[in-house]
Parts: sequence; C-alpha cells; structure tokens
Amino acid sequence: MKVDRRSFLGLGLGAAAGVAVTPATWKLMDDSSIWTQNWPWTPVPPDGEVTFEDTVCTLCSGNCGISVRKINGRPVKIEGTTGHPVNDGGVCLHGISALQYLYDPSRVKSPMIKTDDTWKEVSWEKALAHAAEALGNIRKADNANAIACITDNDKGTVSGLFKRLTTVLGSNNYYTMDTMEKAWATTIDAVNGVKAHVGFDLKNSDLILSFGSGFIEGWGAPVYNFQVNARRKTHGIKLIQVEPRLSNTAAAADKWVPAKPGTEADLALAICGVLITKGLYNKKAIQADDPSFKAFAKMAQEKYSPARTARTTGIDVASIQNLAMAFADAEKPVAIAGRGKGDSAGSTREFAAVYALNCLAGNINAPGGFWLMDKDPAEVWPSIEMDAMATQGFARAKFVETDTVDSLMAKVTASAKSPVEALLVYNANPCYSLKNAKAVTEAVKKIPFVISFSSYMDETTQLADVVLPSHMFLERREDVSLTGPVPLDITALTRPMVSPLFDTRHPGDSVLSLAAAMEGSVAASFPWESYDACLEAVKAPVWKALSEKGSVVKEPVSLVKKIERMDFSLLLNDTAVVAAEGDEATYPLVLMPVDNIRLTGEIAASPFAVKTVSDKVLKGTDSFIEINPETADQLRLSQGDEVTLTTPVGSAIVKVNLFDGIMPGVLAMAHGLGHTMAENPYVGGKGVNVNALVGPVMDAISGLDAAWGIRAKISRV
Amino acid sequence: MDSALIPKGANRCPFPVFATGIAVVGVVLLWGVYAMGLCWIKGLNQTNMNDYYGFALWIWADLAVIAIGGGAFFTGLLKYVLGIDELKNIINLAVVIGFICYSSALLILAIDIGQPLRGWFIFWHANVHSMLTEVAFCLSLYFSVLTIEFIPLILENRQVDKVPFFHNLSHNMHTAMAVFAATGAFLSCFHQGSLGGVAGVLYGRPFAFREGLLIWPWTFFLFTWSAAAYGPCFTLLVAKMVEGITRKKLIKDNVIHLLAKISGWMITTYIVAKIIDTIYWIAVTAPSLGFSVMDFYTDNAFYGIWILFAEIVLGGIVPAVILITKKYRENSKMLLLAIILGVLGVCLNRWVMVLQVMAVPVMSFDTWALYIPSWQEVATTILPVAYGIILLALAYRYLPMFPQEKELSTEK
Amino acid sequence: MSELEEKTENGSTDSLEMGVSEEQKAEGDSGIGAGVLFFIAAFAVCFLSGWLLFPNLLYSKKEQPFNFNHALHVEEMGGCDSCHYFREDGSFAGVPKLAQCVDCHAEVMGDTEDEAVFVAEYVEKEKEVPWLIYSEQPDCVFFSHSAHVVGAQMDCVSCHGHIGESTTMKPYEENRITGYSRDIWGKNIWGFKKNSWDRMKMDDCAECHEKETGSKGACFQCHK
Amino acid sequence: MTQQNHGNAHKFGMVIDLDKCTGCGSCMVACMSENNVPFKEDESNKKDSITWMRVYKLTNGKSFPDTDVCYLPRPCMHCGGKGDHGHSPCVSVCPATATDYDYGTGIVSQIYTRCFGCRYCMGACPYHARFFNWWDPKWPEGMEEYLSPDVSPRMRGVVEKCSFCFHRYQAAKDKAYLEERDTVAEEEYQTACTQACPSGAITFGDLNNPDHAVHQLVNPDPHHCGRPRNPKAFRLLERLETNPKVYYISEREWVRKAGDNYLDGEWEKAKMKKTKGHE
Repeated sequence: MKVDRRSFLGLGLGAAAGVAVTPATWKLMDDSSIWTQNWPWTPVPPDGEVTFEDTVCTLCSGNCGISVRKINGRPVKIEGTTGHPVNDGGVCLHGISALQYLYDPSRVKSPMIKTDDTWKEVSWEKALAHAAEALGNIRKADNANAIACITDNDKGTVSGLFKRLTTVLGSNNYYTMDTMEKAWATTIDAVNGVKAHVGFDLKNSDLILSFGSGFIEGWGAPVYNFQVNARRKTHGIKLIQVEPRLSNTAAAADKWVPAKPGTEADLALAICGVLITKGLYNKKAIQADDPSFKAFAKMAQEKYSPARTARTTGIDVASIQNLAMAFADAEKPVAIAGRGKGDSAGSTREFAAVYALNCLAGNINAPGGFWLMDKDPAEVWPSIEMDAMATQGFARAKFVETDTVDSLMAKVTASAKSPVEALLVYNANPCYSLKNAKAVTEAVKKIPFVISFSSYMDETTQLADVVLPSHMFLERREDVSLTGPVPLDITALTRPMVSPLFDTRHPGDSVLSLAAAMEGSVAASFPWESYDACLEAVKAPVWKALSEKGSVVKEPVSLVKKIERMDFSLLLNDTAVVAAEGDEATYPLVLMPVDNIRLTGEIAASPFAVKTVSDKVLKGTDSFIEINPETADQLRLSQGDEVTLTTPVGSAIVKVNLFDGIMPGVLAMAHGLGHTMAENPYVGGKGVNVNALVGPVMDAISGLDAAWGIRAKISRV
Repeated sequence: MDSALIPKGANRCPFPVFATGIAVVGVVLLWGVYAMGLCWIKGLNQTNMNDYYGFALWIWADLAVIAIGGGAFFTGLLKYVLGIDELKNIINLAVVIGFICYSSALLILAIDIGQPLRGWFIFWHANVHSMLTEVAFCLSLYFSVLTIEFIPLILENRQVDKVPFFHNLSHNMHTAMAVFAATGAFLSCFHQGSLGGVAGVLYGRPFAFREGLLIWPWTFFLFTWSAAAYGPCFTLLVAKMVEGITRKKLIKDNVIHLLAKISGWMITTYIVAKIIDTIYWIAVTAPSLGFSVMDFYTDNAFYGIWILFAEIVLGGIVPAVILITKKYRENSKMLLLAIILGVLGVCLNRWVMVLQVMAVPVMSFDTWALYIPSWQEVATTILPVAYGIILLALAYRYLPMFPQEKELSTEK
Repeated sequence: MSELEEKTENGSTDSLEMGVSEEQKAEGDSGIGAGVLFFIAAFAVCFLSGWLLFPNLLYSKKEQPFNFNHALHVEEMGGCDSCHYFREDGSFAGVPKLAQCVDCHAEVMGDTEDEAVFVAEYVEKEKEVPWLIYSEQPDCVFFSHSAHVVGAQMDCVSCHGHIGESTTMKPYEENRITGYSRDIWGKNIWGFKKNSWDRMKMDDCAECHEKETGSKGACFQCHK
Repeated sequence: MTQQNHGNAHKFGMVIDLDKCTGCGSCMVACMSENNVPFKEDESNKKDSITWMRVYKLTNGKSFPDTDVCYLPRPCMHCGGKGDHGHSPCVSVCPATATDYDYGTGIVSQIYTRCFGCRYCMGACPYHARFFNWWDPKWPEGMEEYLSPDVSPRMRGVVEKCSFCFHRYQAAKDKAYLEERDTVAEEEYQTACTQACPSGAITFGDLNNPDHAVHQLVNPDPHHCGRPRNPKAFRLLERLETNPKVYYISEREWVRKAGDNYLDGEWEKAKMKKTKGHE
C-alpha cells in the first residue's frame, strides 16, 4: 500500500469524524470557555464569616470613626461608623482607601540602614544600636541639643513619647508641623492671652462667612463639615465664600465673593469697619470704650473703609456693605479662616481680622459660634531623669525661637555646617509638605544623621540614614485626640484591625526600645515595658472609658471660662500684611496652591484617590495650572498647552487648564502631586509638587509660615 | 513549475514572479498575523480603543468589507434567481470576493471580541433581541453558503477536475447553485440589514438611531440596499484592477456595462432613500431628542458637515449619475471614477455609522471622543487586505475564474 | 511580464500535463483504498480515545487530607445543620472550621486512625483542614442556602445527594482545564444525569427554578 | 415571569441631590473598594478608567465671576428602556444575554463570565456607564488580600458596570430568608456609595414603595414610566426614553437643563409648560 496524500486525507477525515462523535470536542469547547472564566491569574477572594470592627481613622485631623468589614478576620472594606459624633456613618475617600495604605507598595517592610546611598534591611537590634550609637556620640560630644525632633503635632501619647525622648536626650529642639489650629491658637493667645483650642459650632450657625477655607474640601474635620454643608439645605444655613477662585466650596456657597488673592484680611476688616460704623455689633460682648478697641475701630473704619477696601479687594462698596449687613442680620453668624484644608498655618493678621468679626458678632463660646475650648489631655507622665549631658544640652538656647520646622530648616540652610546633627522625624514629611520643598530637601541632606519613623518610603524617609518603620494606623493601638476645629472634645483609641504585615513596630515601642538602647537616664525615663503599658499608665485618668468604649467624648465640652482681655492692637501693625513673594514686573501673575479633596499632602494619596483625580488636574505625569480664559488669551495659550511656570523659588513644566471660575491674572495649582516614591508607581512620579514652587513667608507676628501664594510667570515651552 | 495547475489555455506569469509577488504581500500578511497574535495573547489593550470607542477601526473594516462584498449575493441573485445569464462571466469573481470579504469579516470579529474562547456563546446563549445575534447567525450561515458556492470553482481546477468524483460533485453543485444563491441572497439581506440595525437600534445614540418598520430600523433596509448597490461596484473595481495588473482583458465590456448599469440604478434608488432618511432624521428624529443636526458636525476637530456631503453627493449622487448614463458609463475613465467613488462612498457610510456614532457626545456635558488607532489595529485591519490579495491571486492563477478569458485573449 | 507569461505558455505545459495525469491515474485506485483504510483506522483510534481515554485524562484525582465519616457524625450529632449551619446574617457557614470541630475533638475521642491524624496534624497544630469541596461552585456564583433550605424548604439531599450516609470520602476529581470539581459537571462525561444531585451546572439550577417558580430567574439571582 | 412579578415587583432606584454633592469622590472610592474595581498605574485617561460611579464636573458656561460648577455623580442608570419594559439600551443589544433586566428589582445585571467582550452594550449606553477590562486586573503584591468575596473580580476582556451593589441585596435577602421574612427593609439594602456619601446626597430605595425616601423625594409618575413629578427632579437624557432609575435633584435651573439636550428656546418652552402643569 502506498502512502500518499489521499491516505493523509483519510487519516485527517477519520480523526475528525472520530473525535466529532466523542464528547471530547464539545466538552473541550465548554471547558476552554470555563477556563477563561476562572483564569488562574484572576484572584478569587476567599469567602467566610463577615464581622465588623470599629476603630478611628488617623489619616487627617478629623479622626472619623471607621468600621472595618472583615471576612474571616481579613479586612476587606472600610466604612464610616454610624452614630459616631464626628462623621455619623459618612467617610471620605481617603478613609475608605485606608486598606490601600495598609498594603501600600511603598511601605517600609523592615528596619533599614543606609550606607553609601544604598538601603539595607537590617534587624531591629542592629538598627536601634546604630541609631543609639549615633545619638550617643552627639551626647558624648556635649552637643545633646543638636538632636532635633519633628512630629506632626504634640497631641497624644506617641507625640508625648517623642517629646520626652528629645528632652531626656538633652535637647529642646522639638518641633511640630504647622497647621491652622496652631495659627488659631497663636492668634487667640495674642488677642485674648489664653491658651485655647478652637472649635466652630457650624451645625448650629445660620451664616458661615468663610475666608478662603476649603470648608467642604477637607478643611478641619472633613466629613463633619460635609454633613454641616448638607444641613444647609434643610436648616437654612447660609454660606458665603471669599476666595479668588471658584472652589468647590465657593460653588456650593450661597454667595461667592471673589476677592483678590491675599486681601481676605482687608475685606474682613472692612466688614468690621462697617459693623462698627453702623453700630451693628454685639454691645454686650464688646467694651466700646476700651482704648484698644477704639484704636481698632478707628483703623477698621478709616484704613479699611469700604471705598479703600473696594480698591484693594476688587469687591465693590455695595457688596462689602451687603456682606456686613448679611453678617449683622444673621442670628448666629460665624466667620471662619484657615486656607484650603488648613494643612498649613497662615497670616496671623488674617486670622485676627476674622476673629475680630466673630468678636463683634459676640459669638464667642455661644451656640452656633466660635468656641474657645479648654481641652484637658488627661495624661499623667512620670517624672524624667536627666543626666549631665542632658541637663547641659537642654539649658542651651533653642535653635530657632518659634516652634516651626520652616525656621529650623531655614537655619540649617543658612549655616555652613548644620547645627542639627541628628534629626528624628515622626508622622511628618517636611521634604514634601513644607514650602520651598527643594530647599528643605537640601537642608535635610545637610543634617548628618536622620532617623525616620515613617511607615512609608516618603520624601523625607528617602533621605534618612535609619528607618525604624512604624505600624500603620490599622495595625496599632494608640490614643488620638481630635485636633480639627470642630466643637467636640474626643479622645479615641485606634485598635489593631490586622496583625502587622511587616517587620515594623509601634512608634511608641520604637521610642521605648531606642531609649532602652541608649541606656542610663534615657532608658530610665521610660519605665514601661511596652507602649501598651505606657498608654494605659499615661492615660490612666480616662483609661477605663477609653479602653472599654473606644473613645472618651467630653460632653458638653469645657470652654475657656474667662476671657480677660480682647486686644486687637496686633492688627495695627502694618508689617503683618503678607504679600506674595516676587516683583510684579518680572512675575505678572499670581500662583496659588489650592487644595483638592481628592489629593492629600504629607502622605501621598492612595491609588483609588489618585484614580478619581480629574484629567484637568493630572494627565499622565503632567500637572495642570488653572487659568482664566481671558488671561490665557492674552498669553495666547489654549487648553492643554505645555508651559513653563516660573516663580522666584523654582520652575516647572505644566499644562494649561482653562477655567472660567478663576480670577484673571491668578493661577491655581493643586497640592498633593509630585510625590516621588518609586515603589508606588500608582501615586509616585505624578505631576509637580506645588510646594517646590512656593516659598515660605514668615509671619511677622507668629513666625509661622503665612505664604498663600507667590508671583509667577508662564511661558510656552 | 506549477503549470500543471494553471487552467488550460490560460496565460500566467512565471512562478518565480508570482511567488515573489505573493511573498511581498505575505510579509504584510505576517505583520498582520503578528498584530493579531498580540491582540489575542496580550488582549485588546494592544489597541487604542477605549470605553468611549468600544467599536473602532477594524469594526469599520468589518462592516466595509461586508458591504463591498455584497456583490457576491447580489450578482448571485441577478444571475441565478433573476436569470441574467451574461453575469455568469463575472459571477466567479464576485463569489471569490465575497468569500474573501466574509472570511475576513469573521476573522475580524474573532479578534475583536475580548474573550475569543467564549465566542460561541453568541450562538449558544443567543439573545434574539440583539442585532448582533442576527448578524452572527446570518453571517456564519451565509459564509457557509459562500463556501459552497466557492467549492465548485475550486473543483474546476485542472487537476482536481480530473478526479471523477470531484468532477461530478462540481457538476451537481452547479445545478443546485440557484438554490444556494437564493438562500445566500436571503441570508445576506438579513445580515446586511442587521449590520445596519446594529447602529440604527441604538436609541441611546441620537446620531445613529432611526425609526423603522417593526423591529427593524431604516438603517436595516438602507444597509441591505447599499450593499446590493455598491457591492457590484467593488466587484467591477477588482475586475478592473485584476485586468490592470495582468494587463489582460478578462471580462467583456457588455458584462461590465450591464453590471455597472444595474449598480447605477441601485445606487440611484438607494441614494434617494438615504436622502429621504437623512432629511427625516434631521427634521424629525434628532430634534425630537433635543439635537439639531449641526450638533453632530461641530465642536470637534474632524467630523464636519463635509462628511455628510462626501457620503451623499460624492459617494452617492455622482456615481449614480455616471452609472445610469450610458455615455458616461461606457467611458472607461468615467466608469472607473464612478466605481471608485461608489466604493469609497459606501465605506464612508459605514465609517460614519460606526465611528462617528461613538464620537458624538450624548450627555450635554460630555465631550467629543476622537481616537487614533494603534499600529496593531492598523496591521490587523490590513491583514484581510493582504489575505484577500493572496487568495485572489491564487484563485486567478489556478482556477478558471474568468470564463471569457480564453476567448478574449484569442481575440487579442 | 506578459512576455515571460507567453513563454511559459508556449513552453512545455502540455507535455508536463500528460506526465502528471498518467501518474495520478495510476495512483488513483490504490489511493482511494488506502484513504478508506486510514480513515477507518483514524476514526477508530480517535473514537475510542475520545470515549475512554479523554475522560480519564481530563480529571486529576486528589485524596482528602484524611477520611471523614459522615454517617458516624450524623449518628452522633444529628442532622446536617448541626455542623453545616447558618450564621446569624443568613449566610451559610459551609464546611466547618477547625474551631467548631475542636468543640468535640480537643482530644482524640474515638479509635479511628483518621481522627488521630486530625488531632495530631490539625487540632494540635491549630491548622485548618484543607478539605476539597466536591460541590464548590466557581467565584461567579452566589448560592443562597437560606433561600433554598429555609425559603423553599428543600432538603440537602436534593442537591448534595446522600453524602450524609457515606462512611468514606471519595477521591476529589478536579478538571485539569477549568479547576472545577467533577461533581459540578457530573460523573457522566456527556453530562447526563439520573438524580437531581448528579450535576450542579447552571442548567440544573435553571431547570429546577423553571419548574418550581415558573422562571429561570434573573442573572443576578445567582451571580455576583 | 415578567407578568407574574410585575404586581409586587420592586424597582430599586437612586436619588442624588446635586445641591448637597460636593464632588468629594467618596462615592467613587466606596464603589471601587466595595466592588473590587482594579486600578492601573495611570488612570488619567478617563476614557479608559473603570469608574462604575463617576463624578462629572459641570459648569454653567458663564465667564468670571458668574461661573458656577456642579458635580454630578453618574452610576449605572439601570434603565427600564422604552416604555419601561426592561429593554434597556444595553440589555436589548447584548448578543449573549450577559446582561439582563431583572423584572423583580429593576436592576440591570452584568455577568462577567457570560460576557465575551463584544462591547456592543458600551456603544449603546449614552451615559458611558459601562467599562471594558482592557487589561488583566492586577494588584500590587499583597493588596489582593483586601478583595471582597461578595463581588467576583473580573477578568480581562469583559465589560463591567455598577450593579447597584446587588450583592448587598443578596446578603439582605439571605438574612430575610433565614428570619422567614418576605421583605427586605429599606435600610437593609443600601448601596456602598449611598452609605459612604458624607453629605448624604445619595438616597437609595424602592421607587415602587411609597414609604421609601426615594419615592417621596421624586414622586415618580407610574403612567409615564416613572418620570419625576417633583419639578426640581430630573433624569439624565429623559428624552431618549431610556427611563433611568437614577434621579437628580437640583434647585439650580442650569443644572436641570444640563440633564438633557434642548434645541434653542426649547427649555424655556418646556419650563412654561411644566409650571402650568403644576398650577
């Protein structure tokens, strides 16, 4: 038999026919499609019992109550806790994304030491010994005060531990990052001479006059304010927004008053002037014959007459008077300040002017008004031990007079050799979030030894020499005090929702073990076995309630009982006016950083949050600047054009976004972009950090950073 | 080398020349196959399609090749059912073109779907309300019919024909061809129509939406009619191209003119219907949904009113006038112009009904979506063209495609 | 080109054609015969392997971690729901977790080798038993036990068969392509079934739904 | 089934108060987190970014300082289709029945394992509420730990969209069955976006149930396929007769006008008619 092509034909046909009458073909066809329905590389989340556990979100100062949905103990979703005094079930996009922060690819997974610019993962013992040795050497050189420490704020036991460590090491160089709460506190101190925590009873007010506050864009306790905003429709609360740009708050407001940038204080003072002239202020609250009030009244009426102010602010006389009338007519008006989210400080003059408005309305400590709260931290700290090195170091002068990291960094920049020899950084990312971030980065580079306690490889941590990585908040137990300007006094306890994923430690435990490694009086000042023990001991006055209920809500809040004086003479000081850096001839435009609720500052936003960011804020790796079409026309620019944006501080290539809602001549650029974490490409390497384009302006009164913008120019690339 | 396979008495170029030509086109084909492979293995992220442009370049190509492949069913209908016998001289070409176009269309569909291994769901889990289901069923059935129509031609290959079984099979199939042609025409009417329906039923897309008869929007009938009208244009165009490349006269002028005339009248009737449809759409349909016609042609960088003009006047009225006028039709240059304009016209119509539909914003705050295909899409779209050229070349070389070829070459 | 073509045409085509034709004729007869033979052979091989070999190749067999005696447990514990219970939120707990078993099996209580393995390997090591679930539906399926057991008052046997009476665990057969348990498609390779529990494909759900509720139901009734 | 269930059928729907919406994006993220929505390194091409819930920014087109902005969250509209018969634009075109209209709930499903990725439904949807998985979903190492088992993750090559968190209805029904109840209470079935919205701008419930807030807010007209009788409420692209189950409320006229397309002067005419009708 000859094998030819017909044989092959037969073979093929036979095979085909044979297979066709077996189940193989049909079953395989079905199975192959089922295979595509169950591709092994598409994850199948395991099922199990659903449970909910409550904790507190610490991503911002709002401290919302969150409920973590778990499947067989595995957290899968974050929701707002219903009935929680701050957020009553609501929750912001960052809080919902918290699990992405837990699994963030830029998490520092174990202690690390940097040698010759390369990171090496090491054991905790080694990292601690390394840090202790460096700090010990500085102390031994009788230079203990050259150790500085930066934390986000000074509330709670963990900050307390850092402050304590700094002290017992022998340094008074402990700094916290600027926030509007800090600016408010300074203002109140200057005006009334009292230490108070500010809270606005917005829920019960009937008119909110906001001077540039991103009231519904992350200001204060964001979710709390969203709910206040939602109440406006049902409870007739009016909102007036003073701001040169139609922000989301301005859009939601009943009235938008687009004052020229940086003239908010002028407008507030002009309104004061009108109220005083017309006698429309609360006579009970104000002692009209007080000489300091008289001086203030004279200044407000003359220097900030509607006619003059109309020129400075661009708001016409009638509008200014109408604003004043609206404020006077309201039963429970309240004026608020703190730009954007209030993540930075601001001009004391602006805060004081707005505070003056509230004082004139007589709403201090009144329902629906401006509350000066007296918050008792309810902490008991044992005494500290200071050895000779510590005593000597601590007796030295602080590097800078004001408690601002900006000033500290400026000092480092200005000195040939950094006066700071070791820097401890916890819960702060100055290399990203301070103005003129590039200069800050250079300053940090000059510091010989930096210890970061961050959970993430953020901009500051990248420059560290040792990282003692912290658990992120879902992995730890810690007391948190509400710091946002809400009329609530809550101390809450975060609880571990998941056992730590990596070889990280509770920052409190890191401080304790670092102190232990230092031995001697330093170790002796931290007598607790663990942070948990410390927490229980220090919070002893409220521990029972805190540990059982998860939070201590003080109700009613205690308000500052007596306000002895009310002195606005600081407003008479002309030098307090904060102008934008740069000369108008070279830089004809004004650049304002603006806050965007969908982006964050210090810690980069989550992949989910970045996903929600408009393509008119970020496209690919390009940041956009908002510009009025009229200004763009003059510059012959159109939507999407690439331009070089130059300010006295720096320059960047950005794209143009035409927006009718921004004042001609003003540029706006979103905060929160330009993070550099290479490990997290979902958020890192996108856009430009606007802080690198704006320099700090030291407030003449408080010394805090008061910059609200900078002069700028743009040219086509 | 391969002369034993070449039809008797036919004059073909030497094998090396032929092979070289095929190889050149083959390279393009391979490029397309590579792109196709990428789309299958890596997924449709290889394209520049997006959630706004879910249907794009190659779906246009799909619709276009089906439209211009319409010559097969329509010529078949004319010859076998209506008995216009002269058309037997061009029917083979029409069938081969149809086969190429339809196999390409099916291939494109197989690449276009996100889950090719589930492609059979369209048959197994069919949703009878969907135009696409109708398309899939009619398209695959008609493709089977075309294959059956193509087989006798293959069997006529000199070597195959020698096998008595195949010879008889071929003969018997020929006698039954009228039945197949009729079936094909019926199926074709439906799937051409349902392809038109694909856009016309989109009542969420005012640019595409058309009222209609029963479940079929007007586009259903317009697509069928236009495929019948313009399909022969493409058949003629390919005939002219083959003649040009081989530098031989293959089909007698009377056949060409006859088909051109029929096509002309079909285009004329079609374009009248299309104009009525367009006017109704402009005057009634779109305004009832809140759109004025210029909303569809302004505010974007590409789609201007020119496209409507080009489709209706340049691609419709002009070829219609040329083809129905004896003087123009019989002027070879005018004829060529008309069939080229016709083919472009129908392709443009399909473009508009696929791509512009996706581009036009519907929500008042939405924006136009324009899109530029990726190279993978372009390559995949060119793939059928290369495949078509190769198959046509093979068919021409080895099969007696043009019954008049011998006669005409002797005449010469 | 046309010149070349002409040359070819006037060349040797005719003689060549004759040659080929002769050769083919000679081949023709035996060729068809061989073709038929090959056809039959290939048909037989493919037919048989499709029926006999294919089903065996398609599934891999896996043994359970250790044997479990359902009958014994039913006798001791009572009905199915004493171990396979509903949680308060209405969800079905399915195969018991270790914690549940430990309620009784904190220490070895019987004398079977399987229990000894269980206690030694899992209870003492606090490790969940990696049971292979015969009726595991794919991820896209949402099956409400409470709708069927409480709502429709169905018994477990209707879908799961008489597993409660079994004393040993049959090997778990996994489809190598899809990863499904063989019990979903059914033992019969064509998918034919005799009893309601022989198959657990969507068509089987739909069949019963159609019979009992008059409709196959909307997709989201059972998909997620 | 259709006929049978019409009597006691639910019609789940959503009402979004655009005056309360601040554009904060919580709903978008709550949705992504609830429904295992994947993300890519670059999500700034919004035409290729899976956002079941997407918040659009609308402007009134006026120049400074008369500009106004409104945020409009857009989930899947779960259209009832022409005549509210369940032939939604997308359902009617899907060739493989991978998306269907549930007459018992009014919810438009999407079955990822049935879909073969022809994307016809996306072309049919004027709201761009449907998304194609151009890529295999991929999570950074370890992050797939947070995926929820209630919603199956999608594979490359299929279409996905908002399901009104149907799995939450399944869970609520599970509980109701166990407790031998026939009905699911209003608060038992709420979508993730509704729950998360810090402004309380989203309301969700049964439009057929007069006791539910959604019904009270918009007062749907059963004789006109659920058209809102509240003059401040509107549905997107009402004129296309898609009959969405998502309603919007705004006091601002320009916002209501932006909800549909109108020829020059038509809006004013329609407004006149509407006010007359309500007198």
